[in-house]
Amino acid sequence: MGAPLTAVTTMPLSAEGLVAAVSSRGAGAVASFVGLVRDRNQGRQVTHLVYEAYEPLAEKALARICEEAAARWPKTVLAIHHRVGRLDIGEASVAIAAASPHRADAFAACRYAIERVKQIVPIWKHEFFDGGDVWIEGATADPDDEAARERALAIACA
Amino acid sequence: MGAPLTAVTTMPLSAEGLVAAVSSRGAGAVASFVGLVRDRNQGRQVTHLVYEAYEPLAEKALARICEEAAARWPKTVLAIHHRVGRLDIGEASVAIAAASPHRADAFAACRYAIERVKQIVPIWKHEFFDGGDVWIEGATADPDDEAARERALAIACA
Amino acid sequence: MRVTVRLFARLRELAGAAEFVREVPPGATAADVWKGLVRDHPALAPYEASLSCAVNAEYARMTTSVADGDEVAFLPPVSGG
Amino acid sequence: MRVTVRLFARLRELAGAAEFVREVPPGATAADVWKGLVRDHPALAPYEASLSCAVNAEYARMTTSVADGDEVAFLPPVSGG
Repeated sequence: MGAPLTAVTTMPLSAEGLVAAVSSRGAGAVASFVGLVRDRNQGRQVTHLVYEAYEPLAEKALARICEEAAARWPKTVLAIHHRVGRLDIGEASVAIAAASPHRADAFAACRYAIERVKQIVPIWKHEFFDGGDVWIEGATADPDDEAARERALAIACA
Repeated sequence: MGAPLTAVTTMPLSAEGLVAAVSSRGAGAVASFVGLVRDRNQGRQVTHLVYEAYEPLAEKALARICEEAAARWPKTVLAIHHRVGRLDIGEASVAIAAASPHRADAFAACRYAIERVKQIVPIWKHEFFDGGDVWIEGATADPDDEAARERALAIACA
Repeated sequence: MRVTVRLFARLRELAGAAEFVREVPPGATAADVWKGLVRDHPALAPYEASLSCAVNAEYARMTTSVADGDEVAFLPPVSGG
Repeated sequence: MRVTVRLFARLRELAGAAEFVREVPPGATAADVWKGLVRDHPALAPYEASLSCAVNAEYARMTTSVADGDEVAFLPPVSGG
């Protein structure tokens, strides 16, 4: 154990730590996901990223995603850590782990979590590239948007 | 880097090592999977497992799965390590990592790999439980069985 | 009454500050707070269609009423992950 | 000619050994090797329907011919993962 199940942190992320945090004697499968900073995005040569968060709300949004997953996959334990601050190429921006008695649920919960992170967690990516910088803007965050939630579930459970 | 992309080993497995082995500057997503020894199986109280392999063929089968994945997801790098020998409850029997520019391919390749491991890798699980032991027998291994491969692809790409 | 407005990411840059204390009439909604802000910082206007808001670090609707001392946050589309 | 037979998991236990050196006629197939083995170890017979085989550590068909010195492995259904 050790690592909390959710965190917004300036510290480097560890997939191993999350895997350990969700594992238990009844868990036969742990699916995990790590998002890494890529050196290219839409034709731009990226130098680094800076992630900004509305931290208290981001923490609550991560906890909400874990609750949503627990309701859908009751025997699955989910952990999500998101990093903020400056990240260089190859560093992990998000790490997710889902442990379950069976692998289908572990994969589904893990995939669901990353889709929901992108939908409802108040974190913003400021991309710095050769020649400029740009704020990446994805989804209008609305946790009560059931259509968005259904899309995440459909991707996860396909 | 460091860790080879495929291995059949008596040493403890590390998800972190595999994630590092597949990651590159162009990889934005790493999906990984760890199979753990559960304390219960079909109502039996499991004490430990012993995995046996036909090692030279198991190594080739793991390499074949990586080639299949590379053909289907050309920008995705896959690594698969399988442990053999005695494993106690909670220990990892298999670890898989798939890195890709995009998360859909990383998840698909990772899921494909575990399904194929269960289909075609000559490794056997000897389960020891309270009151006895049993050899687990799953799939008749046939790498040329296209129907089995299609099933693995269907699960991975759903 | 007074509320503390918090802005993030591009909104913060366009308005030139992460935090504002603003005077609003009793019974004001989050939408009223936003409209007042846009009057002073017209560059924010294009975000109206894609905005989220939160009151006291809980997601809220633009129709939510605010109270004296509340923290009202306006959030451009998110891009975590 | 002689081939080395390798058995794994439950097959190994039923036959009482992991490895046998067996004499087979020229032109023998993996299936012929298996049949000879089952004659000496009838407990193996139920596995015929679910068996895989490998020759020299490559998957093969039961119809594959074997040569002097080959390693012929018979594999019960696998259960890795």
